[in-house]
Amino acid sequence: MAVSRRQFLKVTGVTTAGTAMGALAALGADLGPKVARAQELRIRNAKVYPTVCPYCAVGCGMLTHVVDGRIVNIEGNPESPVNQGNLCPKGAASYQLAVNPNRISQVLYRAPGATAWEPKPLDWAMDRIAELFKKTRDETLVEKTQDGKLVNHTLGIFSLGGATMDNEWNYSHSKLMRSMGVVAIENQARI
Amino acid sequence: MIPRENLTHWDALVYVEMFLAGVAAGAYMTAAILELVGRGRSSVARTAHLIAFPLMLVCGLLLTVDLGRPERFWHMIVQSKTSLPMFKLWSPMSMGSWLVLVFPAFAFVSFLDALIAGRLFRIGGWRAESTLHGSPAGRIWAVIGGLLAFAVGSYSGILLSATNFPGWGDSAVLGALFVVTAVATGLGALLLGEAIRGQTSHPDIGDLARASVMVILWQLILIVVFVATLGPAGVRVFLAGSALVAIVGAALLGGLLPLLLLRFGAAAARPSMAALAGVLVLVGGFLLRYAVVIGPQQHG
Amino acid sequence: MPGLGVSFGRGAATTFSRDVANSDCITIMGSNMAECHPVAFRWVMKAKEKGAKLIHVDPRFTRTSAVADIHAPIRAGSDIVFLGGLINYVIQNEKYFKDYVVSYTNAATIITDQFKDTEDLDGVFSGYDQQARTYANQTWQYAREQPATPFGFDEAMKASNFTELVTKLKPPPARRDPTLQDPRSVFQLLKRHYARYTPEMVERITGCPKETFLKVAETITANSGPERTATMAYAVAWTQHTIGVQIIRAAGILQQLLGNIGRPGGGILALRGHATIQGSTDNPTLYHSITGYMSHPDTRRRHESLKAYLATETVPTAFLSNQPKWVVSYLKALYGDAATAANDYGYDWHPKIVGDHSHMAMMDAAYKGTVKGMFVMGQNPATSLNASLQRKALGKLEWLVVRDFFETETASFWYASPEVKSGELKTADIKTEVFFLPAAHVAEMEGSFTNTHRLLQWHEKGADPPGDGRSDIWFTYWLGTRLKNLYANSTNPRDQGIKALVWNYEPDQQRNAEFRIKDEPDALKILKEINGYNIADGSHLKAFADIKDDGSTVCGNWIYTGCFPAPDQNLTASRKPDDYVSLGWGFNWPANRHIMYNRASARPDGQPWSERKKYVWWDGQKWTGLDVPDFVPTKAPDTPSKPDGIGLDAQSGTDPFIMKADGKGWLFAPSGLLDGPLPTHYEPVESPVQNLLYKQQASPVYKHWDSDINKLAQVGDPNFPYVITTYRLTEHHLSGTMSRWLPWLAELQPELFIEMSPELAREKGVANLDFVKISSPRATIRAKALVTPRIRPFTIDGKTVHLVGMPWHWGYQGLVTGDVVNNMSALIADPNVSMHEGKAFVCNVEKA
Amino acid sequence: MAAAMGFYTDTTVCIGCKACEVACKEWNQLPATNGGANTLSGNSYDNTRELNGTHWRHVKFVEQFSPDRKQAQWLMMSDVCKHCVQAGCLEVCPTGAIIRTEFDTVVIQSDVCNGCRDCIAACPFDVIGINEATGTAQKCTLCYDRLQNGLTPACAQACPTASIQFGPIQELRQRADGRVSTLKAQGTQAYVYGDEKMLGGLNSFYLLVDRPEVYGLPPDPQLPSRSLGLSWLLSAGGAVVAGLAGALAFRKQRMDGAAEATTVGEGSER
Repeated sequence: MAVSRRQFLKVTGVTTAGTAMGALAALGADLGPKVARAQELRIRNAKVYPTVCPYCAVGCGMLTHVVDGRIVNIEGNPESPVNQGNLCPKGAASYQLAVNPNRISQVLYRAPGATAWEPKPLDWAMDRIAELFKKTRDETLVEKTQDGKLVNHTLGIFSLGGATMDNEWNYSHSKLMRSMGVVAIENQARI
Repeated sequence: MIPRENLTHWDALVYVEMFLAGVAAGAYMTAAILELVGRGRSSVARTAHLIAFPLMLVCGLLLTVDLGRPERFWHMIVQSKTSLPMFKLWSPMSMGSWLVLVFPAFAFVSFLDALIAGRLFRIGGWRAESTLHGSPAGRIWAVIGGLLAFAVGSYSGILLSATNFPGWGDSAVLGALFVVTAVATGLGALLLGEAIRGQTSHPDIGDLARASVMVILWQLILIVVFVATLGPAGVRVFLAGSALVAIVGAALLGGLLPLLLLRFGAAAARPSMAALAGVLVLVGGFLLRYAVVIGPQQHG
Repeated sequence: MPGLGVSFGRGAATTFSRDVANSDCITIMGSNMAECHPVAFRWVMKAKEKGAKLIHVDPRFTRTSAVADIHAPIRAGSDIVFLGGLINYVIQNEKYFKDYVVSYTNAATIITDQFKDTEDLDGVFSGYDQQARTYANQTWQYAREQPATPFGFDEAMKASNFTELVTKLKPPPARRDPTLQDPRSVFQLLKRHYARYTPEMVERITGCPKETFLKVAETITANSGPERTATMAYAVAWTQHTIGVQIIRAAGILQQLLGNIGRPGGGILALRGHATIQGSTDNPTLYHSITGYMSHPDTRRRHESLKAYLATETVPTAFLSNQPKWVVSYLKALYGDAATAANDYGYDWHPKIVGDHSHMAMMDAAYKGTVKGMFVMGQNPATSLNASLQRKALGKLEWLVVRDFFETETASFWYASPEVKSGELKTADIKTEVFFLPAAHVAEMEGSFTNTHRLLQWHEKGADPPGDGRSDIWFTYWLGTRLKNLYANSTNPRDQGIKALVWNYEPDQQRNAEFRIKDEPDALKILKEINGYNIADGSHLKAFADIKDDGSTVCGNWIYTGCFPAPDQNLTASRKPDDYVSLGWGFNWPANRHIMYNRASARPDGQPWSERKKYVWWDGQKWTGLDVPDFVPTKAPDTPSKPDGIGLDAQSGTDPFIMKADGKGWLFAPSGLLDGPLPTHYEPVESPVQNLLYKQQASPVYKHWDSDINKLAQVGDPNFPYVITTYRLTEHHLSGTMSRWLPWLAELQPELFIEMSPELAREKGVANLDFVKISSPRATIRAKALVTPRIRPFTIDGKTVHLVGMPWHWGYQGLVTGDVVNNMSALIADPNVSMHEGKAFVCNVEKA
Repeated sequence: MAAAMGFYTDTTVCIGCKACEVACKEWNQLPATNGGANTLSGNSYDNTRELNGTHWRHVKFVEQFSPDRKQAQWLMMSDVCKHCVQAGCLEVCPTGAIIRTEFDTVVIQSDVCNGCRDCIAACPFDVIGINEATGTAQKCTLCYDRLQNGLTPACAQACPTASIQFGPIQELRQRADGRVSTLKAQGTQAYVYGDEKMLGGLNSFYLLVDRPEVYGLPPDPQLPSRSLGLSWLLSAGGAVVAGLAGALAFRKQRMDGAAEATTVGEGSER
């Protein structure tokens, strides 16, 4: 066995030339036999879902690995012609954007003038938002300008955001807003 | 060798262990020499045997506690995956682990022998009148045990020099320095021990003093050699901060001062002097261990 | 993006990132590509590996400059001088690609005699109204032959059907001089316009050494022509200026002169900053346009009726002649069966805009109290331009809905903002009712993103979002459902829009089966509507040609038609890559064309300019090649334009820019821009130096929303002597919401810093890591100094001008926090697109 | 046994994006410094500062500018464990926790390591550190689990500019040599750091354009055992001298010693 051979060499090394070890190493004797130890791959039994990086606009392909309904890993998709598996540090951190203790998972509500948040049921919030939306829209809708031009719009409501959301959302959201007469619709894309 | 960001965090537990192991090894080596010159049953030899074993027990404990995962201390002796013995002659840490296991076994027998010589108890034919040490078998025992003690006294220094850590890895003299310090502190402990036992008239005190003088001189020479063999980087890490203070302290308290006491202070005659000299040598040895272990790490 | 749209026809990147690997010379300007788009940058490095030259023109020495062959430092805001200098170099040294320029651009077109250049009027063009600070573009028009029959808006209004309407709009052909010698030809006007943009002038204004400038000019021109192509990449460092659109135009002019548009390894790559910012421009959550880059109905134009709208907007002699089909099918998508020919397909229900309702305009209005309610989805205005103003504006709203992953600065402004912390505002006095709704991660919902080069890619849902987290379409769908219920019984005519709204994206039980959330609406139903379908049988539209103007088709966004041609063919989810164009991966609008205007990759006779650069060519029967031809597939190169043809029939077989009225690339822009037909250097609104080229200091038409807390610094104000530029880092994203809450990213760039040169640091007695105070007319903030030689002082017209730089990713929420850099920026904007000027303004720096 | 695999890091194409650092942490689920609440180092764009038990990849930044900026260079290098063929850490490891795998990479088995920390001092490259979470020494495993399953290591897969290349070591060395000659032809002084002459060859080697020290690398890394024999020899010598001294001191009194043996006996009989 290799070790005993080396022990022998070592002993002679000790008793003869002081730098025998260095010399031995220089001669290229390997200091450990190659051994294989089976490793556990944490995504072996995961379901894989193709996705796209949520950060910049390059559109890197990513793969989401899911075990028991929980995301366990997100990495670059080697198949994508856009990035061929590459990611930048942000893309590589996408997993932590999803699985993150600081992420808020309940609806928070702050009443006018209140000094703290209070958790609320999602349905309650949706009803309340719809109610406020209708109220403000009905109060501020302008049908005609002073000079008699038909406008059917409200400038009392402003919708901001969209460059980070799906095409389907951008399309349907602007559709809903315009059907309500909201024209002040904006996102990060001011170019 | 490049400057370090990652430290080994070998701190108090480690330099205390290295010091105590040195004392134990030094004392046992002294006893072995006595055995070889036919004084295996001298009070000094017995004292050495009474010291060595308990100290080594403490050392084993300190080393285990210092591990990141103490419950896995046995991985150093048995391969946890294959249950085969784990031994690397070319790894001072591996060798040291075995030494800390085997040497105490020998020291234990000598320890018992000393107790039996003191008529505290007997085990069959093994009695005060026929102790192991002082007998032909005792000589063989002392030789093997003495060699192990030598290894114990050397390996920690060699372990440090067998690294790429600036300061430690720069000199091949550390092992020699450590083993000689071990002998010096061993002698120091015996001086103290004998003095405490009040064997003032005892001629051995004189012998111990004479031996100490020579070993301390040798130790001082090695300290100089060690510093001389350090590269500029090595010198920088040692001759700074608390390490510098400790090294100078070791040279003065553990070197020059006891030299004067023993050479001109007629320590042989006055137990207080002998005791003081012993204490000083021990303090010096401890400071040296401290300096060598901490020096390179204080720049991390 | 008018910068590209006006020049070439479509407001988007002309090429795709992977094609950069085929370029011989890449000029990155107005972008820090290696840091902000590292993965697209891989293709730049691939090109470099093959021997391409990499040029980085930037005020700072960045991670992009580090791997560039040439780094040309220029003072922030002097880009048009540098680009104009290149244009002048190309023309003066006759380095332009003559065959390309004559055949494919409007260089030969003659402009009316009334047109006066900035050279004649010292910095403004003819048609400028000093009082209104606006331009009228009548004098910028093409000189045309005498019309045989009357044409135009009034004629079109007499038409009885859409086809006739379009025909009545067709003008007589413009006059051309293929020799390019006519002094009124675009080429000669261009030559004269840039004659003073000499290498010496470039050095005086930009601070870039003349030698470096010339090295850049030689390298770009040496790598353009039939055998070689050069590309340009830009990002928000070109757009975030009051002259942003014109900077991009200047690049468009240069690339046309060098014959680099529509060819492999050429083009202009717009590097955009958000996952689907292109998609949100195509399906605009933007006030000024309805889908597919069609103008939003506007009271300031002749849009009083559907007919008037079409008569105003339709371009009769280009592919845009189909606009009636797109608008009618869009209205059908909105109002369904309620939209009929009789009621102009509900055109009157559609709201009209009356002015600028962009982000800054609305936040200014909110600050002045006229906005009541606000939705903020995945954006963070509390850290946006003149952030203090925007936070105060939020405090004047009646209600605010925020959807995000983490508690953003916007969601928490009412208790965590600097104004509250400093006591300037009291939480109890802020009456805004605030809702925070947790959002879903991209891997927790399905839908499509459109990337920076128009590539639609579908992402699948892998898991449910935690707790009450829901997808974005879930929120909008269920909000819309609630609203329709609330209005169900209304008989008020003004509620017809919401009553008629088609809202049928019901959950698909089958696809929701494997998840906890069962009421997730069906994204595929929305995509089908965007793609378009026949009302009669619901069959999907396969191509543009399927879109009808008779109310028989629904099409939510015409430019996406073809992405979902059949129920079982969602091409945005197709994943068959190859080693280049990858037509089988996703869907690249328009019609899966990856390089737009690729007809120009062939000579006028239809053959490739060179073997090395062959891409799309005429094989005798049809156009063929590596990409989908951006041209009528069977239109031969020698096809003449039909004298009375409309649409593409009005264009010849050598007109590659099918979206432009004349089929040519526009060097000179007779219409489409509010600040002039040719890019002209104006200093940033806040600048320490005078405009050395014209009396006119800054853009004569930039926008400024004046208020007590949006004041501007005067030119050369001694209180604010330094140029400051703001930017992004690789390690963070935008305002930090998606990065400063992530430990792995937070640790990489944990603290806000200001990059300053050792020279300035010495002047100010500032050491590395010292805290410094940075102030602008709007605010003062604190940051640690990162003293680095990567920042250099500039010598402008003989005087030293210091520049400092700050990343703007920090805020008061997150694992790592820092002052909001945008507290210092101003609400000022480009007149065309209302983009702010965050890349060049002024500040002062003092040791804190 | 599989072919020897490793990393070839071409520093001339590194853009310092740190994707490798994050991809490594994501795959190996490593914690961030102080939960992310780190501090600005002030040393260019390097804030993770070092390789250690929780940073298995680390990007170094070196700014080289002359006052007039005529000389302007910003060197970047993604550092990692060198997976030495002659591995110092493996040599000293007393538990056998550190193994050479079938891919000729060097891996610390954290279920075996007992945290003695000898490897930390033994590594010539200052790569290894203690992961407080496990109490064991840790470093790059070259994604041993991914390799066994035919996947590319996380960092190499993420690297946008192919600065980090993974593959069979022989192939990588050829590629690197080709790159060196290309660069030399272009007038750049490039060389490979970590060829077979260095510790039998580094299975993670680098293409550099300046002295190793500039990148914080040792110009001539050695094995910890380089002077092991000498150390023992000197130690023995030291002990012998001390021993002789002792022998000399004690020999003189031989007779008293013999006499003393009895007195002790008598003494103890009283």
